[in-house]
Amino acid sequence: MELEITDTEHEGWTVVSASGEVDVASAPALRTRLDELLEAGATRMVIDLEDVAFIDSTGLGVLVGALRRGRSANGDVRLVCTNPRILKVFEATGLHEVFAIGATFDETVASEG
Amino acid sequence: MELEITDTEHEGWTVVSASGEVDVASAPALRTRLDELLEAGATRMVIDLEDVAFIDSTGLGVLVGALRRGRSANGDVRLVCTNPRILKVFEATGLHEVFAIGATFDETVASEG
Amino acid sequence: MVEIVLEIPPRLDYLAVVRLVVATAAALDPPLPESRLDDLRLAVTEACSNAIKAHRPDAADEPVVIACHLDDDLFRVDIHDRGPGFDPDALAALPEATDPRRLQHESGLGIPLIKVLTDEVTFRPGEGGTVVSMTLKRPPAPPI
Amino acid sequence: MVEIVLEIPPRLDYLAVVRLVVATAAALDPPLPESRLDDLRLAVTEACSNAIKAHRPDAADEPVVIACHLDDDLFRVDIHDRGPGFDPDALAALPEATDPRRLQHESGLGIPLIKVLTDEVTFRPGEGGTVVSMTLKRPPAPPI
Ligand SMILES: Nc1ncnc2c1ncn2[C@@H]1O[C@H](COP(=O)(O)OP(=O)(O)O)[C@@H](O)[C@H]1O
Ligand SMILES: Nc1ncnc2c1ncn2[C@@H]1O[C@H](COP(=O)(O)OP(=O)(O)O)[C@@H](O)[C@H]1O
Repeated sequence: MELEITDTEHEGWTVVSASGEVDVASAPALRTRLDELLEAGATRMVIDLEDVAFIDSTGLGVLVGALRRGRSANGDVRLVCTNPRILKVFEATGLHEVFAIGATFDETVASEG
Repeated sequence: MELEITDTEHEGWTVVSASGEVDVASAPALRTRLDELLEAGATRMVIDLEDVAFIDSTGLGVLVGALRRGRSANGDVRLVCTNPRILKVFEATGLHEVFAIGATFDETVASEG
Repeated sequence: MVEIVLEIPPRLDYLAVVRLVVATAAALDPPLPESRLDDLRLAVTEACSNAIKAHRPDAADEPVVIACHLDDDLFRVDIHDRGPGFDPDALAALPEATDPRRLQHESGLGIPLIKVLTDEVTFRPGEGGTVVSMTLKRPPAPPI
Repeated sequence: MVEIVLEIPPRLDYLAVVRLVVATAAALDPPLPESRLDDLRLAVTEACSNAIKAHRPDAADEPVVIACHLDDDLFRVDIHDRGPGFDPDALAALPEATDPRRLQHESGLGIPLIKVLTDEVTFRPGEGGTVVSMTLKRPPAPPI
Protein backbone atom coordinates (compact mmCIF):
# COMPACT_ATOMS: atom_id res chain seq x y z
CA MET A 1 0.00 0.00 0.00
CA GLU A 2 1.59 3.21 -1.18
CA LEU A 3 1.39 6.47 0.73
CA GLU A 4 -0.48 9.28 -1.01
CA ILE A 5 -0.28 12.87 0.16
CA THR A 6 -2.50 15.75 -0.95
CA ASP A 7 -2.90 19.27 0.40
CA THR A 8 -5.42 22.08 0.19
CA GLU A 9 -6.17 25.40 1.91
CA HIS A 10 -9.14 25.67 4.28
CA GLU A 11 -10.11 28.59 6.53
CA GLY A 12 -6.54 29.79 6.94
CA TRP A 13 -5.12 26.30 7.54
CA THR A 14 -3.16 24.06 5.20
CA VAL A 15 -4.88 20.68 5.29
CA VAL A 16 -2.56 17.78 4.41
CA SER A 17 -4.29 14.44 3.85
CA ALA A 18 -2.24 11.28 3.99
CA SER A 19 -3.58 7.96 2.79
CA GLY A 20 -1.93 4.54 3.02
CA GLU A 21 0.85 3.27 5.27
CA VAL A 22 3.26 5.72 6.89
CA ASP A 23 6.28 3.60 7.74
CA VAL A 24 10.04 4.01 7.70
CA ALA A 25 10.01 3.34 3.94
CA SER A 26 7.31 5.87 3.05
CA ALA A 27 7.76 8.49 5.81
CA PRO A 28 10.58 10.36 4.02
CA ALA A 29 8.09 11.36 1.29
CA LEU A 30 5.78 12.78 3.96
CA ARG A 31 8.69 14.61 5.62
CA THR A 32 9.72 16.16 2.30
CA ARG A 33 6.18 17.36 1.54
CA LEU A 34 5.68 18.83 5.03
CA ASP A 35 9.08 20.55 4.87
CA GLU A 36 8.20 22.10 1.51
CA LEU A 37 4.91 23.40 2.88
CA LEU A 38 6.52 24.79 6.07
CA GLU A 39 9.28 26.34 3.97
CA ALA A 40 6.60 28.03 1.85
CA GLY A 41 5.07 29.54 4.98
CA ALA A 42 2.30 27.03 5.73
CA THR A 43 2.94 27.06 9.47
CA ARG A 44 -0.70 26.47 10.43
CA MET A 45 -1.27 22.92 9.34
CA VAL A 46 -3.92 20.25 9.89
CA ILE A 47 -2.77 16.74 9.03
CA ASP A 48 -5.65 14.43 8.28
CA LEU A 49 -4.81 10.82 9.19
CA GLU A 50 -8.29 9.40 8.55
CA ASP A 51 -7.08 7.30 5.60
CA VAL A 52 -3.87 6.16 7.24
CA ALA A 53 -4.01 2.41 7.90
CA PHE A 54 -0.63 2.09 9.63
CA ILE A 55 1.93 4.40 11.23
CA ASP A 56 5.28 3.52 12.78
CA SER A 57 7.74 5.43 14.95
CA THR A 58 9.42 7.02 11.93
CA GLY A 59 6.03 8.36 10.80
CA LEU A 60 5.41 9.72 14.30
CA GLY A 61 8.86 11.32 14.26
CA VAL A 62 8.03 13.15 11.03
CA LEU A 63 4.89 14.57 12.67
CA VAL A 64 6.89 15.66 15.73
CA GLY A 65 9.44 17.39 13.51
CA ALA A 66 6.69 19.25 11.65
CA LEU A 67 5.09 20.30 14.94
CA ARG A 68 8.42 21.68 16.20
CA ARG A 69 9.00 23.67 13.04
CA GLY A 70 5.40 24.91 12.92
CA ARG A 71 5.39 26.04 16.56
CA SER A 72 8.81 27.67 16.31
CA ALA A 73 7.33 29.79 13.49
CA ASN A 74 4.39 30.67 15.77
CA GLY A 75 2.14 28.26 13.92
CA ASP A 76 0.82 24.84 14.89
CA VAL A 77 0.39 21.35 13.50
CA ARG A 78 -2.85 19.62 14.48
CA LEU A 79 -4.22 16.23 13.62
CA VAL A 80 -7.52 14.74 12.52
CA CYS A 81 -7.84 11.11 13.53
CA THR A 82 -10.63 8.83 14.74
CA ASN A 83 -9.16 5.44 13.76
CA PRO A 84 -8.65 3.58 17.05
CA ARG A 85 -5.69 1.64 15.56
CA ILE A 86 -3.84 4.88 14.91
CA LEU A 87 -4.98 6.67 18.09
CA LYS A 88 -3.64 3.71 20.07
CA VAL A 89 -0.13 4.36 18.72
CA PHE A 90 -0.30 7.99 19.84
CA GLU A 91 -1.41 6.85 23.27
CA ALA A 92 1.27 4.15 23.51
CA THR A 93 3.93 6.82 22.93
CA GLY A 94 2.40 9.66 24.96
CA LEU A 95 2.17 11.74 21.78
CA HIS A 96 -1.60 12.18 22.26
CA GLU A 97 -0.56 14.74 24.92
CA VAL A 98 1.79 16.49 22.51
CA PHE A 99 -0.58 16.93 19.58
CA ALA A 100 -4.02 18.47 19.39
CA ILE A 101 -6.05 15.62 17.86
CA GLY A 102 -9.67 16.13 16.79
CA ALA A 103 -12.28 13.95 15.16
CA THR A 104 -12.88 16.56 12.43
CA PHE A 105 -11.19 19.62 10.97
CA ASP A 106 -13.57 21.89 12.93
CA GLU A 107 -12.88 20.09 16.19
CA THR A 108 -9.10 20.15 15.88
CA VAL A 109 -8.88 23.83 14.88
CA ALA A 110 -11.32 24.80 17.67
CA SER A 111 -9.24 23.05 20.35
CA GLU A 112 -6.90 24.91 22.72
CA GLY A 113 -3.92 23.48 20.84
CA MET B 1 -9.92 -16.03 3.21
CA GLU B 2 -12.23 -18.85 4.25
CA LEU B 3 -14.52 -20.69 1.86
CA GLU B 4 -18.25 -20.27 2.50
CA ILE B 5 -20.84 -22.49 0.87
CA THR B 6 -24.60 -21.92 0.80
CA ASP B 7 -27.37 -23.63 -1.17
CA THR B 8 -30.93 -22.91 -2.19
CA GLU B 9 -33.57 -24.29 -4.57
CA HIS B 10 -34.48 -22.36 -7.72
CA GLU B 11 -36.72 -23.45 -10.61
CA GLY B 12 -35.95 -27.13 -10.12
CA TRP B 13 -32.21 -26.62 -9.70
CA THR B 14 -30.11 -26.70 -6.55
CA VAL B 15 -28.04 -23.55 -6.58
CA VAL B 16 -24.79 -23.85 -4.61
CA SER B 17 -22.93 -20.58 -4.04
CA ALA B 18 -19.29 -20.70 -3.06
CA SER B 19 -17.47 -17.66 -1.78
CA GLY B 20 -13.77 -17.31 -0.96
CA GLU B 21 -10.77 -19.38 -2.05
CA VAL B 22 -11.25 -22.96 -3.29
CA ASP B 23 -7.85 -24.54 -2.84
CA VAL B 24 -6.48 -27.90 -1.77
CA ALA B 25 -7.02 -26.89 1.87
CA SER B 26 -10.65 -25.77 1.51
CA ALA B 27 -11.84 -27.97 -1.39
CA PRO B 28 -12.64 -30.99 0.83
CA ALA B 29 -15.40 -28.95 2.52
CA LEU B 30 -16.90 -28.22 -0.91
CA ARG B 31 -16.62 -31.87 -1.93
CA THR B 32 -18.41 -32.96 1.26
CA ARG B 33 -21.24 -30.47 0.74
CA LEU B 34 -21.72 -31.41 -2.94
CA ASP B 35 -21.66 -35.13 -2.06
CA GLU B 36 -24.34 -34.61 0.59
CA LEU B 37 -26.53 -32.76 -1.87
CA LEU B 38 -26.04 -35.37 -4.63
CA GLU B 39 -26.71 -38.12 -2.09
CA ALA B 40 -29.95 -36.35 -1.16
CA GLY B 41 -31.01 -36.42 -4.82
CA ALA B 42 -29.96 -32.92 -5.93
CA THR B 43 -28.60 -34.11 -9.26
CA ARG B 44 -29.50 -30.93 -11.15
CA MET B 45 -27.08 -28.44 -9.72
CA VAL B 46 -25.89 -24.94 -10.57
CA ILE B 47 -22.65 -23.94 -8.85
CA ASP B 48 -22.26 -20.19 -8.61
CA LEU B 49 -18.58 -19.19 -8.64
CA GLU B 50 -19.16 -15.43 -8.83
CA ASP B 51 -17.70 -14.85 -5.35
CA VAL B 52 -14.79 -17.26 -5.78
CA ALA B 53 -11.51 -15.32 -5.82
CA PHE B 54 -9.20 -18.28 -6.40
CA ILE B 55 -9.50 -21.89 -7.53
CA ASP B 56 -6.78 -24.51 -7.87
CA SER B 57 -6.63 -27.95 -9.50
CA THR B 58 -8.08 -29.66 -6.42
CA GLY B 59 -11.08 -27.32 -6.56
CA LEU B 60 -11.49 -28.10 -10.26
CA GLY B 61 -11.27 -31.81 -9.46
CA VAL B 62 -14.12 -31.48 -6.97
CA LEU B 63 -16.29 -29.87 -9.67
CA VAL B 64 -15.40 -32.64 -12.15
CA GLY B 65 -16.33 -35.29 -9.58
CA ALA B 66 -19.69 -33.62 -8.94
CA LEU B 67 -20.35 -33.41 -12.69
CA ARG B 68 -19.62 -37.11 -13.11
CA ARG B 69 -21.94 -38.08 -10.29
CA GLY B 70 -24.67 -35.68 -11.43
CA ARG B 71 -24.56 -36.89 -15.05
CA SER B 72 -24.45 -40.54 -14.07
CA ALA B 73 -27.73 -39.93 -12.21
CA ASN B 74 -29.15 -38.29 -15.37
CA GLY B 75 -28.69 -34.86 -13.89
CA ASP B 76 -26.14 -32.14 -14.63
CA VAL B 77 -23.81 -29.73 -12.89
CA ARG B 78 -23.54 -26.30 -14.47
CA LEU B 79 -21.57 -23.25 -13.53
CA VAL B 80 -22.15 -19.52 -13.22
CA CYS B 81 -18.94 -17.55 -13.68
CA THR B 82 -17.94 -14.25 -15.27
CA ASN B 83 -14.72 -13.56 -13.35
CA PRO B 84 -11.95 -13.60 -16.00
CA ARG B 85 -9.40 -14.82 -13.40
CA ILE B 86 -11.48 -17.94 -12.77
CA LEU B 87 -12.56 -18.46 -16.39
CA LYS B 88 -8.90 -18.39 -17.38
CA VAL B 89 -8.22 -21.44 -15.19
CA PHE B 90 -11.05 -23.38 -16.88
CA GLU B 91 -9.59 -22.44 -20.25
CA ALA B 92 -6.02 -23.34 -19.25
CA THR B 93 -7.21 -26.85 -18.35
CA GLY B 94 -9.72 -27.39 -21.19
CA LEU B 95 -12.50 -27.70 -18.60
CA HIS B 96 -14.45 -24.86 -20.25
CA GLU B 97 -15.36 -27.52 -22.84
CA VAL B 98 -16.47 -29.97 -20.18
CA PHE B 99 -18.77 -27.69 -18.19
CA ALA B 100 -21.69 -25.57 -19.27
CA ILE B 101 -20.66 -22.15 -17.97
CA GLY B 102 -23.06 -19.18 -18.12
CA ALA B 103 -22.89 -15.59 -17.00
CA THR B 104 -26.14 -15.95 -15.03
CA PHE B 105 -28.36 -18.69 -13.66
CA ASP B 106 -30.79 -18.21 -16.57
CA GLU B 107 -28.02 -18.42 -19.14
CA THR B 108 -26.44 -21.56 -17.75
CA VAL B 109 -29.73 -23.48 -17.35
CA ALA B 110 -30.85 -22.42 -20.85
CA SER B 111 -27.66 -23.75 -22.47
CA GLU B 112 -27.47 -27.09 -24.28
CA GLY B 113 -25.43 -28.54 -21.36
CA MET C 1 20.00 -10.37 -7.33
CA VAL C 2 17.58 -10.33 -4.46
CA GLU C 3 16.30 -13.39 -2.62
CA ILE C 4 13.28 -13.81 -0.35
CA VAL C 5 12.98 -17.17 1.35
CA LEU C 6 10.01 -18.63 3.20
CA GLU C 7 10.11 -21.85 5.19
CA ILE C 8 6.84 -23.49 6.19
CA PRO C 9 5.80 -26.68 7.92
CA PRO C 10 4.68 -29.32 5.38
CA ARG C 11 0.97 -28.60 5.93
CA LEU C 12 -1.62 -27.56 3.37
CA ASP C 13 -3.11 -24.83 5.56
CA TYR C 14 0.04 -22.76 4.96
CA LEU C 15 -0.61 -22.44 1.23
CA ALA C 16 -2.48 -19.15 1.64
CA VAL C 17 0.63 -17.69 3.34
CA VAL C 18 2.81 -18.96 0.50
CA ARG C 19 0.61 -17.36 -2.16
CA LEU C 20 0.69 -14.11 -0.28
CA VAL C 21 4.46 -14.00 0.14
CA VAL C 22 5.28 -15.02 -3.39
CA ALA C 23 2.80 -12.58 -4.92
CA THR C 24 4.06 -9.78 -2.66
CA ALA C 25 7.66 -10.52 -3.70
CA ALA C 26 6.66 -10.57 -7.36
CA ALA C 27 4.84 -7.25 -6.97
CA LEU C 28 8.09 -5.52 -5.96
CA ASP C 29 9.45 -3.06 -8.46
CA PRO C 30 9.31 -3.75 -11.43
CA PRO C 31 6.08 -5.62 -10.58
CA LEU C 32 4.66 -8.48 -12.60
CA PRO C 33 1.38 -7.38 -14.20
CA GLU C 34 -1.77 -8.39 -12.27
CA SER C 35 -2.66 -11.25 -14.66
CA ARG C 36 0.82 -12.76 -14.33
CA LEU C 37 0.54 -12.50 -10.54
CA ASP C 38 -2.60 -14.64 -10.85
CA ASP C 39 -0.67 -17.17 -12.94
CA LEU C 40 2.10 -17.20 -10.35
CA ARG C 41 -0.27 -17.61 -7.39
CA LEU C 42 -1.86 -20.65 -9.01
CA ALA C 43 1.39 -22.24 -10.24
CA VAL C 44 2.94 -21.82 -6.79
CA THR C 45 -0.12 -23.29 -5.10
CA GLU C 46 0.06 -26.35 -7.35
CA ALA C 47 3.79 -26.90 -6.93
CA CYS C 48 3.70 -26.27 -3.21
CA SER C 49 0.72 -28.53 -2.63
CA ASN C 50 2.58 -31.30 -4.49
CA ALA C 51 5.67 -30.61 -2.38
CA ILE C 52 3.71 -30.79 0.88
CA LYS C 53 2.04 -34.03 -0.17
CA ALA C 54 5.37 -35.56 -1.26
CA HIS C 55 7.27 -34.50 1.89
CA ARG C 56 8.32 -37.60 3.83
CA PRO C 57 6.35 -38.03 7.07
CA ASP C 58 9.61 -38.68 8.93
CA ALA C 59 10.86 -35.28 7.71
CA ALA C 60 7.78 -33.46 9.08
CA ASP C 61 10.09 -31.34 11.28
CA GLU C 62 11.96 -30.10 8.25
CA PRO C 63 10.39 -27.24 6.30
CA VAL C 64 9.22 -26.96 2.74
CA VAL C 65 11.36 -24.09 1.42
CA ILE C 66 10.04 -21.49 -1.00
CA ALA C 67 12.79 -19.25 -2.38
CA CYS C 68 11.98 -16.26 -4.59
CA HIS C 69 14.80 -14.89 -6.74
CA LEU C 70 14.35 -11.45 -8.23
CA ASP C 71 16.57 -10.77 -11.18
CA ASP C 72 16.50 -7.79 -13.50
CA ASP C 73 14.42 -9.63 -16.10
CA LEU C 74 13.25 -12.79 -14.33
CA PHE C 75 11.24 -13.76 -11.31
CA ARG C 76 12.07 -17.31 -10.22
CA VAL C 77 10.58 -19.31 -7.39
CA ASP C 78 12.14 -22.59 -6.26
CA ILE C 79 10.09 -25.00 -4.16
CA HIS C 80 12.10 -27.58 -2.29
CA ASP C 81 10.59 -30.63 -0.60
CA ARG C 82 11.96 -33.73 1.12
CA GLY C 83 10.01 -36.28 -0.89
CA PRO C 84 10.77 -39.33 -3.05
CA GLY C 85 11.04 -37.37 -6.30
CA PHE C 86 9.23 -38.25 -9.53
CA ASP C 87 9.57 -38.21 -13.29
CA PRO C 88 7.32 -35.47 -14.69
CA ASP C 89 7.72 -36.82 -18.25
CA ALA C 90 6.30 -40.18 -17.21
CA LEU C 91 2.94 -38.74 -16.13
CA ALA C 92 0.03 -39.99 -18.28
CA ALA C 93 -1.79 -37.28 -20.24
CA LEU C 94 -5.44 -36.68 -19.32
CA PRO C 95 -8.15 -37.63 -21.87
CA GLU C 96 -9.36 -34.83 -24.15
CA ALA C 97 -12.10 -32.56 -22.84
CA THR C 98 -14.55 -34.05 -25.35
CA ASP C 99 -13.78 -37.63 -24.29
CA PRO C 100 -16.41 -38.89 -21.80
CA ARG C 101 -13.60 -40.62 -19.90
CA ARG C 102 -12.30 -37.13 -18.97
CA LEU C 103 -14.79 -37.17 -16.09
CA GLN C 104 -13.05 -40.18 -14.50
CA HIS C 105 -10.11 -37.91 -13.58
CA GLU C 106 -10.41 -35.61 -10.62
CA SER C 107 -6.67 -35.09 -10.27
CA GLY C 108 -3.59 -34.69 -12.44
CA LEU C 109 -4.13 -31.06 -13.45
CA GLY C 110 -1.35 -29.55 -11.32
CA ILE C 111 1.73 -30.12 -13.49
CA PRO C 112 -0.12 -29.30 -16.74
CA LEU C 113 -1.31 -26.03 -15.17
CA ILE C 114 2.19 -25.13 -13.98
CA LYS C 115 3.51 -25.66 -17.52
CA VAL C 116 0.85 -23.41 -19.05
CA LEU C 117 1.06 -20.67 -16.41
CA THR C 118 4.84 -20.17 -16.17
CA ASP C 119 7.41 -19.20 -18.77
CA GLU C 120 9.66 -22.06 -17.73
CA VAL C 121 9.56 -24.89 -15.23
CA THR C 122 12.21 -27.43 -14.30
CA PHE C 123 12.06 -30.36 -11.91
CA ARG C 124 15.30 -31.64 -10.43
CA PRO C 125 16.44 -33.73 -7.48
CA GLY C 126 17.90 -31.65 -4.65
CA GLU C 127 19.06 -32.31 -1.05
CA GLY C 128 16.91 -35.28 -0.12
CA GLY C 129 13.94 -34.28 -2.25
CA THR C 130 12.75 -32.35 -5.29
CA VAL C 131 13.27 -28.76 -6.39
CA VAL C 132 10.61 -27.32 -8.70
CA SER C 133 11.87 -24.09 -10.33
CA MET C 134 9.33 -21.82 -11.96
CA THR C 135 10.30 -18.71 -13.90
CA LEU C 136 8.22 -15.79 -15.10
CA LYS C 137 9.62 -12.91 -17.13
CA ARG C 138 9.55 -9.52 -15.41
CA PRO C 139 8.57 -6.44 -17.40
CA PRO C 140 11.47 -4.18 -18.36
CA ALA C 141 12.19 -1.44 -15.78
CA PRO C 142 11.17 1.99 -17.07
CA PRO C 143 14.13 3.94 -18.50
CA ILE C 144 15.68 6.42 -16.04
CA MET D 1 5.75 -26.37 17.68
CA VAL D 2 5.48 -24.84 14.25
CA GLU D 3 8.00 -22.50 12.65
CA ILE D 4 7.64 -20.12 9.71
CA VAL D 5 10.84 -18.42 8.58
CA LEU D 6 11.25 -15.46 6.24
CA GLU D 7 14.58 -14.23 4.92
CA ILE D 8 14.76 -10.80 3.31
CA PRO D 9 17.47 -8.57 1.94
CA PRO D 10 18.42 -5.85 4.45
CA ARG D 11 16.29 -3.19 2.74
CA LEU D 12 13.48 -1.11 4.21
CA ASP D 13 11.17 -1.63 1.23
CA TYR D 14 10.67 -5.24 2.36
CA LEU D 15 9.02 -4.24 5.64
CA ALA D 16 5.53 -4.43 4.15
CA VAL D 17 6.22 -8.09 3.20
CA VAL D 18 7.45 -8.80 6.72
CA ARG D 19 4.31 -7.32 8.32
CA LEU D 20 2.17 -9.38 6.01
CA VAL D 21 3.92 -12.67 6.68
CA VAL D 22 4.12 -12.26 10.43
CA ALA D 23 0.49 -11.17 10.73
CA THR D 24 -0.62 -14.05 8.50
CA ALA D 25 1.32 -16.53 10.63
CA ALA D 26 -0.17 -15.05 13.81
CA ALA D 27 -3.66 -15.31 12.34
CA LEU D 28 -3.33 -19.08 12.03
CA ASP D 29 -5.53 -21.08 14.40
CA PRO D 30 -5.88 -20.11 17.25
CA PRO D 31 -5.56 -16.59 15.83
CA LEU D 32 -4.37 -13.58 17.79
CA PRO D 33 -7.25 -11.12 18.16
CA GLU D 34 -7.28 -8.27 15.61
CA SER D 35 -5.99 -5.65 18.09
CA ARG D 36 -3.03 -7.85 19.05
CA LEU D 37 -2.27 -8.39 15.35
CA ASP D 38 -2.00 -4.59 15.09
CA ASP D 39 0.41 -4.56 18.04
CA LEU D 40 2.45 -7.30 16.42
CA ARG D 41 2.59 -5.59 13.01
CA LEU D 42 3.94 -2.42 14.59
CA ALA D 43 6.39 -4.14 16.98
CA VAL D 44 7.77 -6.22 14.10
CA THR D 45 8.09 -3.16 11.88
CA GLU D 46 10.08 -1.37 14.59
CA ALA D 47 12.37 -4.30 15.36
CA CYS D 48 12.90 -5.16 11.73
CA SER D 49 13.60 -1.60 10.70
CA ASN D 50 16.23 -1.42 13.48
CA ALA D 51 17.68 -4.73 12.26
CA ILE D 52 17.90 -3.52 8.66
CA LYS D 53 19.56 -0.27 9.73
CA ALA D 54 22.04 -2.10 11.99
CA HIS D 55 22.95 -4.78 9.39
CA ARG D 56 26.60 -4.38 8.41
CA PRO D 57 27.03 -3.01 4.86
CA ASP D 58 29.60 -5.74 4.16
CA ALA D 59 26.94 -8.33 5.09
CA ALA D 60 24.42 -6.93 2.61
CA ASP D 61 24.35 -10.31 0.83
CA GLU D 62 23.25 -12.03 4.02
CA PRO D 63 19.57 -11.86 4.90
CA VAL D 64 17.74 -10.44 7.86
CA VAL D 65 15.94 -13.51 9.23
CA ILE D 66 12.43 -13.32 10.68
CA ALA D 67 11.40 -16.57 12.40
CA CYS D 68 7.87 -17.04 13.74
CA HIS D 69 7.37 -19.76 16.35
CA LEU D 70 3.83 -20.92 17.03
CA ASP D 71 3.42 -22.66 20.34
CA ASP D 72 0.19 -23.74 22.00
CA ASP D 73 0.01 -20.60 24.13
CA LEU D 74 2.66 -18.30 22.67
CA PHE D 75 3.45 -16.60 19.40
CA ARG D 76 7.11 -15.64 19.23
CA VAL D 77 8.98 -13.85 16.47
CA ASP D 78 12.77 -13.64 16.43
CA ILE D 79 14.47 -11.04 14.27
CA HIS D 80 18.11 -11.70 13.52
CA ASP D 81 20.47 -9.14 12.02
CA ARG D 82 24.21 -8.97 11.36
CA GLY D 83 24.88 -5.69 13.11
CA PRO D 84 27.14 -4.41 15.88
CA GLY D 85 24.66 -5.12 18.69
CA PHE D 86 23.62 -2.60 21.35
CA ASP D 87 22.62 -2.28 24.99
CA PRO D 88 18.88 -1.58 25.18
CA ASP D 89 19.15 -0.63 28.86
CA ALA D 90 21.63 2.12 28.06
CA LEU D 91 19.23 4.04 25.82
CA ALA D 92 18.29 7.46 27.21
CA ALA D 93 14.61 7.92 28.06
CA LEU D 94 12.70 10.55 26.05
CA PRO D 95 11.51 13.73 27.84
CA GLU D 96 7.92 13.65 29.16
CA ALA D 97 5.15 14.58 26.73
CA THR D 98 4.53 17.81 28.68
CA ASP D 99 8.21 18.84 28.52
CA PRO D 100 8.79 21.30 25.63
CA ARG D 101 12.09 19.50 24.96
CA ARG D 102 10.04 16.49 23.84
CA LEU D 103 9.79 18.14 20.40
CA GLN D 104 13.57 17.96 19.94
CA HIS D 105 13.30 14.18 19.52
CA GLU D 106 12.11 12.74 16.24
CA SER D 107 13.48 9.25 16.91
CA GLY D 108 13.92 6.82 19.77
CA LEU D 109 10.32 5.57 19.95
CA GLY D 110 10.95 2.11 18.48
CA ILE D 111 12.20 0.16 21.50
CA PRO D 112 9.71 1.83 23.90
CA LEU D 113 6.88 0.90 21.50
CA ILE D 114 8.09 -2.70 21.22
CA LYS D 115 8.08 -2.95 25.04
CA VAL D 116 4.53 -1.62 25.31
CA LEU D 117 3.11 -3.65 22.41
CA THR D 118 4.49 -7.12 23.21
CA ASP D 119 4.06 -9.35 26.25
CA GLU D 120 7.81 -9.94 26.41
CA VAL D 121 10.87 -8.80 24.50
CA THR D 122 14.49 -9.87 24.85
CA PHE D 123 17.60 -8.63 23.05
CA ARG D 124 20.58 -10.95 22.81
CA PRO D 125 23.72 -11.33 20.75
CA GLY D 126 23.48 -14.09 18.15
CA GLU D 127 25.61 -15.32 15.21
CA GLY D 128 27.41 -12.13 14.24
CA GLY D 129 24.60 -9.80 15.21
CA THR D 130 21.54 -9.30 17.37
CA VAL D 131 18.41 -11.39 17.94
CA VAL D 132 15.33 -9.53 19.10
CA SER D 133 12.71 -11.98 20.43
CA MET D 134 9.16 -10.73 20.86
CA THR D 135 6.43 -12.84 22.43
CA LEU D 136 2.65 -12.40 22.45
CA LYS D 137 0.28 -14.72 24.27
CA ARG D 138 -2.10 -16.69 22.05
CA PRO D 139 -5.71 -17.10 23.12
CA PRO D 140 -6.58 -20.57 24.48
CA ALA D 141 -7.79 -22.99 21.79
CA PRO D 142 -11.52 -23.70 22.10
CA PRO D 143 -12.23 -26.99 23.94
CA ILE D 144 -12.90 -29.97 21.65
N1 LIG E 1 7.29 -32.52 -5.68
C1 LIG E 1 6.87 -33.77 -6.01
N2 LIG E 1 7.48 -34.85 -5.45
C2 LIG E 1 7.08 -36.10 -5.76
N3 LIG E 1 6.07 -36.37 -6.64
C3 LIG E 1 5.43 -35.35 -7.23
C4 LIG E 1 5.80 -34.00 -6.96
N4 LIG E 1 5.00 -33.19 -7.71
C5 LIG E 1 4.18 -34.00 -8.39
N5 LIG E 1 4.42 -35.32 -8.13
C6 LIG E 1 3.74 -36.49 -8.69
O1 LIG E 1 3.14 -36.13 -9.90
C7 LIG E 1 1.74 -36.45 -9.88
C8 LIG E 1 0.95 -35.46 -10.70
O2 LIG E 1 0.95 -34.18 -10.07
P1 LIG E 1 -0.13 -33.12 -10.50
O3 LIG E 1 -0.11 -32.93 -11.97
O4 LIG E 1 0.11 -31.90 -9.67
O5 LIG E 1 -1.52 -33.76 -10.12
P2 LIG E 1 -2.09 -34.24 -8.72
O6 LIG E 1 -1.29 -33.55 -7.66
O7 LIG E 1 -3.51 -33.81 -8.76
O8 LIG E 1 -1.92 -35.74 -8.73
C9 LIG E 1 1.38 -36.44 -8.41
O9 LIG E 1 0.25 -37.23 -8.15
C10 LIG E 1 2.65 -36.99 -7.77
O10 LIG E 1 2.67 -38.39 -7.84
N1 LIG F 1 19.04 -4.53 16.19
C1 LIG F 1 19.81 -3.50 16.60
N2 LIG F 1 21.15 -3.55 16.43
C2 LIG F 1 21.93 -2.50 16.84
N3 LIG F 1 21.46 -1.39 17.41
C3 LIG F 1 20.12 -1.28 17.60
C4 LIG F 1 19.22 -2.33 17.21
N4 LIG F 1 17.97 -1.94 17.54
C5 LIG F 1 18.08 -0.71 18.11
N5 LIG F 1 19.36 -0.31 18.13
C6 LIG F 1 19.89 0.97 18.68
O1 LIG F 1 18.95 1.50 19.58
C7 LIG F 1 18.58 2.83 19.19
C8 LIG F 1 17.15 3.11 19.60
O2 LIG F 1 16.26 2.35 18.78
P1 LIG F 1 14.74 2.78 18.67
O3 LIG F 1 14.16 2.94 20.03
O4 LIG F 1 14.06 1.83 17.76
O5 LIG F 1 14.76 4.23 18.05
P2 LIG F 1 15.32 4.74 16.62
O6 LIG F 1 15.42 3.52 15.73
O7 LIG F 1 14.30 5.71 16.18
O8 LIG F 1 16.65 5.36 16.94
C9 LIG F 1 18.84 2.88 17.71
O9 LIG F 1 19.08 4.21 17.28
C10 LIG F 1 20.08 1.99 17.59
O10 LIG F 1 21.24 2.73 17.87
